[in-house]
Amino acid sequence: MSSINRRAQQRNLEIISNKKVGAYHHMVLAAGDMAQHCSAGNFVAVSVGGTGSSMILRRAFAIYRASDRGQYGGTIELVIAPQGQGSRWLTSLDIHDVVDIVGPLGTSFGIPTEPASALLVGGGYGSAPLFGLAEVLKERGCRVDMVLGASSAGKIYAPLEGKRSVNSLTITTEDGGAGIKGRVTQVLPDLIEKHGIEIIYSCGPMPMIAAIEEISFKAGLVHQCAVEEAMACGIGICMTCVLPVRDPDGVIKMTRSCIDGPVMDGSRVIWDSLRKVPLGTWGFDG
Amino acid sequence: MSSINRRAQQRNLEIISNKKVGAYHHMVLAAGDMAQHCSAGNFVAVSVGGTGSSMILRRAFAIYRASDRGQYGGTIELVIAPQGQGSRWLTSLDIHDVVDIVGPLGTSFGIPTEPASALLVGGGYGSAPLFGLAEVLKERGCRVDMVLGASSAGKIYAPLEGKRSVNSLTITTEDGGAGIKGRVTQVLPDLIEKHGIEIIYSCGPMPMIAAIEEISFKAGLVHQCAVEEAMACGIGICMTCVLPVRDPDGVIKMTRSCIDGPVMDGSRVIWDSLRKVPLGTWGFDG
Amino acid sequence: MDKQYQAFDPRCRFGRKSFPSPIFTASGCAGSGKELSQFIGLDELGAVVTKSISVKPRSGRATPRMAETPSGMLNSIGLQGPGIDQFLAEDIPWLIANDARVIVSISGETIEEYASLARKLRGVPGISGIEVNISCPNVENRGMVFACDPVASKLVVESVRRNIGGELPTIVKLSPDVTDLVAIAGEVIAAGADGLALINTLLGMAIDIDNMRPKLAGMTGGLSGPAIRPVAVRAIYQVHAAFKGIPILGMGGVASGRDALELIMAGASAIAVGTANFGDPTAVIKVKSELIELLKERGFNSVASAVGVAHEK
Amino acid sequence: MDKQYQAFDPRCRFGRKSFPSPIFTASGCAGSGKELSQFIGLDELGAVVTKSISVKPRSGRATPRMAETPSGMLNSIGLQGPGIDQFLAEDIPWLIANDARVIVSISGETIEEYASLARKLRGVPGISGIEVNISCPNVENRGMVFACDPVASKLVVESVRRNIGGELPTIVKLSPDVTDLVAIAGEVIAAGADGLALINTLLGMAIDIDNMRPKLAGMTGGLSGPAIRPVAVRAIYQVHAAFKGIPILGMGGVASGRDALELIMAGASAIAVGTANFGDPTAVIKVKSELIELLKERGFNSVASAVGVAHEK
Ligand SMILES: Cc1cc2nc3c(=O)[nH]c(=O)nc-3n(C[C@H](O)[C@H](O)[C@H](O)COP(=O)(O)OP(=O)(O)OC[C@H]3O[C@@H](n4cnc5c(N)ncnc54)[C@H](O)[C@@H]3O)c2cc1C
Ligand SMILES: Cc1cc2nc3c(=O)[nH]c(=O)nc-3n(C[C@H](O)[C@H](O)[C@H](O)COP(=O)(O)OP(=O)(O)OC[C@H]3O[C@@H](n4cnc5c(N)ncnc54)[C@H](O)[C@@H]3O)c2cc1C
Ligand SMILES: Cc1cc2nc3c(=O)[nH]c(=O)nc-3n(C[C@H](O)[C@H](O)[C@H](O)COP(=O)(O)O)c2cc1C
Ligand SMILES: Cc1cc2nc3c(=O)[nH]c(=O)nc-3n(C[C@H](O)[C@H](O)[C@H](O)COP(=O)(O)O)c2cc1C
Ligand code: FES
Ligand code: FES
Repeated sequence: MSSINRRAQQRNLEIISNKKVGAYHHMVLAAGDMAQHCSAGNFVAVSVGGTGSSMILRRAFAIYRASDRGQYGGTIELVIAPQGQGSRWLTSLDIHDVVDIVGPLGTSFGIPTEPASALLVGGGYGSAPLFGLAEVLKERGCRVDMVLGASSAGKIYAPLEGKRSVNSLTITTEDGGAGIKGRVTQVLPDLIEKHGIEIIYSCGPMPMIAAIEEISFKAGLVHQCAVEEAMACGIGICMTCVLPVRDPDGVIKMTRSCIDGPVMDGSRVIWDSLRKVPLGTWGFDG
Repeated sequence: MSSINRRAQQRNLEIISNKKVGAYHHMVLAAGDMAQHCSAGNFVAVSVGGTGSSMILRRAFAIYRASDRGQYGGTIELVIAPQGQGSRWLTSLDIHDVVDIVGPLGTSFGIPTEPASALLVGGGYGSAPLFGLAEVLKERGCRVDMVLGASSAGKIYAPLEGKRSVNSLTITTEDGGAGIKGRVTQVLPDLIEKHGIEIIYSCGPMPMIAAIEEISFKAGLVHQCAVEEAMACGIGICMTCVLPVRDPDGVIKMTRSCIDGPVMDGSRVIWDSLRKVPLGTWGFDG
Repeated sequence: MDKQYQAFDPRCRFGRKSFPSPIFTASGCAGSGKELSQFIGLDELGAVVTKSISVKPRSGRATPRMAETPSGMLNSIGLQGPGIDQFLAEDIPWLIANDARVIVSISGETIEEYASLARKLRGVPGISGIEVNISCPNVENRGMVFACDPVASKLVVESVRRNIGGELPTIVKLSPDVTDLVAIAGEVIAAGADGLALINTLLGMAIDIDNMRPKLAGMTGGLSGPAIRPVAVRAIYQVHAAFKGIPILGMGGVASGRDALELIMAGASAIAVGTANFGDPTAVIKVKSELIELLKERGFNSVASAVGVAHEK
Repeated sequence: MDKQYQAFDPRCRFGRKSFPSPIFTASGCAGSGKELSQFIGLDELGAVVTKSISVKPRSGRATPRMAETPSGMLNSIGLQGPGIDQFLAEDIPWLIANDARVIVSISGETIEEYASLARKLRGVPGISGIEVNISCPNVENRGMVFACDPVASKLVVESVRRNIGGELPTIVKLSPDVTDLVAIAGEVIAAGADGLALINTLLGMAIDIDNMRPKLAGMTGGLSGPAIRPVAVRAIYQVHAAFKGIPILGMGGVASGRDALELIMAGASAIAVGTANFGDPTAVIKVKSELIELLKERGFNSVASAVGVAHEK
């Protein structure tokens, strides 16, 4: 039985900054000691809408950065795309407003024990957890190259201080508004060869991750990805957030991405059966 | 067929003041030309909870004052008791927040064509519409005496400027915390006699109005009361806000308090059948 | 032809009648029409569906008649109304004079009452259809609601069809509170319904924990509003899947163009807006313009072409 | 004795078992118990009602398995679970070791599967009851849900009772999606149910208006959360009115002590919290303490004394 992140807590956190950056909002929360328990790849589950809201489920957000020192004590930072009702409510909040947060949740990116050459690939707000990861990898002596892609320039989230922690940053946009016109996957093979990449970390839309896994597999690399499935609870009790994953014994199981993820071994996910139950899955009954 | 207040409009109004006064909040809204259409006794229907709220129905509030001049153009003032979810949301709003309001709605207090001696009786926030009424009556040369009652002192709403427009003000509280200990009805017979009252205006809880009607009937007076029934729409389309009222032809009908009220002739309401359908009501089928 | 110059066709059709807009008011949620006309032009609606009218005047139930619930409300009005004669003398002429198309909703306590209402409506000039509200207790069968009983439902519809003639479309309004909605839909279609109205309210209750009694004088009431939309979508989807050719007037929690489109994609040919009118007197107009915008954005050039698209593979 | 010194009795009873708290977790809404135990002490609950367990392991349905709706959500998990054997080997011992009382929810596709689950559970040490989830498709009868069919419901309960023995209380969980809930309740009570669980989810659907398909992979799903509370209150009220002696585990949209009290006053002897756990992992604890506070404020000195008070005149 897998289990929930043991450091998870429920807390009311005060917003200390909420700024629009391109298509996103960068939000900083005074998180006290919650911050020191966060690892790159973890997420938080945020209650939205306030009292009397018709939205009854939490929303998951990747932790962009967590820092346990500074003026406000520990802080947690999020990068939020105002998409639907919940995220729009959240991004409309003011400084000093308080949000109900459960975190840190989920698995985190595994860090190589020996220095290695790592490629970090993010799509849209999927870049968020990669900057914290880059810092950790650099501290461990890794080479870190980064590729960020989005449909347009405004949807690339790449703050200055983030850029400092990588050896190279390649940007792709589908409309060509910034960097190379196209998708992240177009530039990966060259970068892998050029920088002698040994491990890929990815976060972004599921089709992007699936395409990265294909490249990673062909190149014989390790691929750690942060997946995103619709989550009702974020803490492992609802069984909505599953995807088909091959376990170490080779058995395919519908696996919860909130507690056995979001960070998973890309080679174990059955990418061609996403949103399906593949034939042969344990307990397959359809 | 009775019909909705012809001056009703739907508008987004800005809050220009929201102050706690005793147990209530006094709220001022920039109302533009809506203000000039309001008469004493009218109410507004306010949308509560904001986008994504689980509260789907408007809340009715008596118009405390409406003024069509001043720094902000026209203004409408409300006196709101934070009771349940909707009123608490409303009273928690800040200056410059905007509320969706439909108004003015409902009937207004009838004004005597000749100067008369009037007694205004309010219970709790029921005092709200009486101050505006008092001003109008004074302008018409009436003598105006007022009685306000509540369970405790904090629930008496009687602002200074309001007091100026009445000849006398009597206060009763059930706990004796202010004025006379007891209920408004205890002091009415004496006041009626002392001031030669010819007409009673009342607003407050339904049992209070019923008791006033009994006194008024015995004394042979005219009694205009503002009733309060749970309203889903406020504009006459849902049929939830009815009470049994005898029409001019003597027929008892379940009558909408939002468009044939809130101000009604107290002698026409079948007070002993409130919340019932009295035998003999038109279309009685039970 | 350039998409933006292509005319958009908002019409819908029930039986022999075509309606110029897909947005209607739901029965019992627009007063007599007059009240709402202060906020919206009634001619902008597909039709006003009147409150359900009975043979005799009805006082309706005692109060409280409503309770707000999360994203919904309960009501127990008890079909208060003036009876068919006064209704035909006063409400109908006013509506017609004010350019509203009118669908008359009828309710009875016996099959004969439905027949008699149909006879009175047959030949009334200016009305565009009948909605048969069968969510009423059948006094001849221990008060069991007609809509819960396939046989009684069928008998009501047959008798209405016999008495109304072939001109006026007969739309039958079903209750979702049944084990097998598709079976009941099948019965009323076999009995001659030209269309179905889905869904009526769900039976619900709320209790006041302070006075420790049901909040409504009538104890139970009908649950409506956004809370029930998923039930409406399911009901419409199931019935449309079973009877593709029968137009459905969809309703249940529609408060925006997105909601309306959801019901249309499930299989509704037109939409009635009920409870949302209470929260916003101009709701129908907003729903209509939002809906048409959303349809155009998705490349539809008519409402009809979006009906039931969620069924396609 | 002064009211504030009077001990408050929070217990409830199903069959031969007494539970120290009236607040349970609802089936399928607490994972294996382990996940929630990080936020709350499981021993504070009346019991953990497990997710419904099947004879064999089940993968459950494809995703998306959920959609948020106004004040509610739809789910279509498809009873994903490890099967009874692994469940008895792993989940149950963990729960017992962690001081949780356990009610095992069972689900089958045939009457024989229910019987076989009951046999496996008979004599398992440490469990406090069985909840029979009959909202499952009956493969022997064209997939018609057991709970929609009085005869099938009765047969399931009879076979469970026969196999489980008299020790463990058998609580039968009913679906509100039926024409006559009281009739079905009557059947399962006659078949030997010690208690009823009311209500399971309502069948609903949501459509994604962008990709124009149902939001759930399983097309329809179960509607839960505050949106359905009025239906739960009504169902509990009706069934309690008809069968005063049968304890009801009430559920459906409970997210606060006030909600719990509403269901108790309608006739529930205990309350299960489902969807609210997703929005707030400590929901059960808040519901419990708020409920007890509200009861005390109203002068009740036990949960039992408030059960069904809304029925009194
Ligand atoms: C592990 C994880 C990490 C995430 N990290 C971020 C992040 O860093 N920044 C960010 O902006 N968003 C992130 N999201 C998406 C976020 O949780 C919300 O789903 C998104 O903000 C849309 O919610 P809404 O309330 O605005 O939309 P609504 O339309 O109101 O959402 C309705 C429901 O659908 C679900 N839903 C809608 N879109 C998605 C989606 N793309 N993925 C999963 N569920 C969805 C919502 O969670 C909600 O339950 C993450 C999601 C997951 C699962
Ligand atoms: C004509 C009229 C004038 C009013 N004037 C005022 C006023 O000047 N100041 C003021 O504070 N309040 C006034 N009210 C009461 C007000 O409309 C709300 O009912 C009250 O604020 C409670 O709403 P809530 O959202 O806080 O409570 P909730 O418990 O959330 O309300 C739930 C539902 O019950 C209804 N309801 C609850 N209590 C009452 C009540 N006492 N009367 C009618 N419906 C009720 C609400 O309107 C709402 O639909 C008036 C009501 C009416 C009908
Ligand atoms: C106050 C009220 C009164 C209603 N009266 C009727 C009625 O007279 N006849 C009828 O068929 N349906 C009646 N209904 C049901 C609505 O027409 C509609 O089917 C239901 O409310 C669902 O739609 P909604 O969620 O948009 O309100 C009434 C609903 C409400 C809320
Ligand atoms: C995600 C989810 C899974 C559920 N799984 C089960 C189940 O396995 N067995 C069962 O009897 N009920 C199941 N239910 C129904 C709940 O136990 C409960 O009856 C229903 O959700 C109403 O309560 P609520 O509104 O508090 O959630 C499930 C509900 C949800 C939301
Ligand atoms: S989100 Fe609930 S189990 Fe993963
Ligand atoms: S409040 Fe709707 S008719 Fe009066």
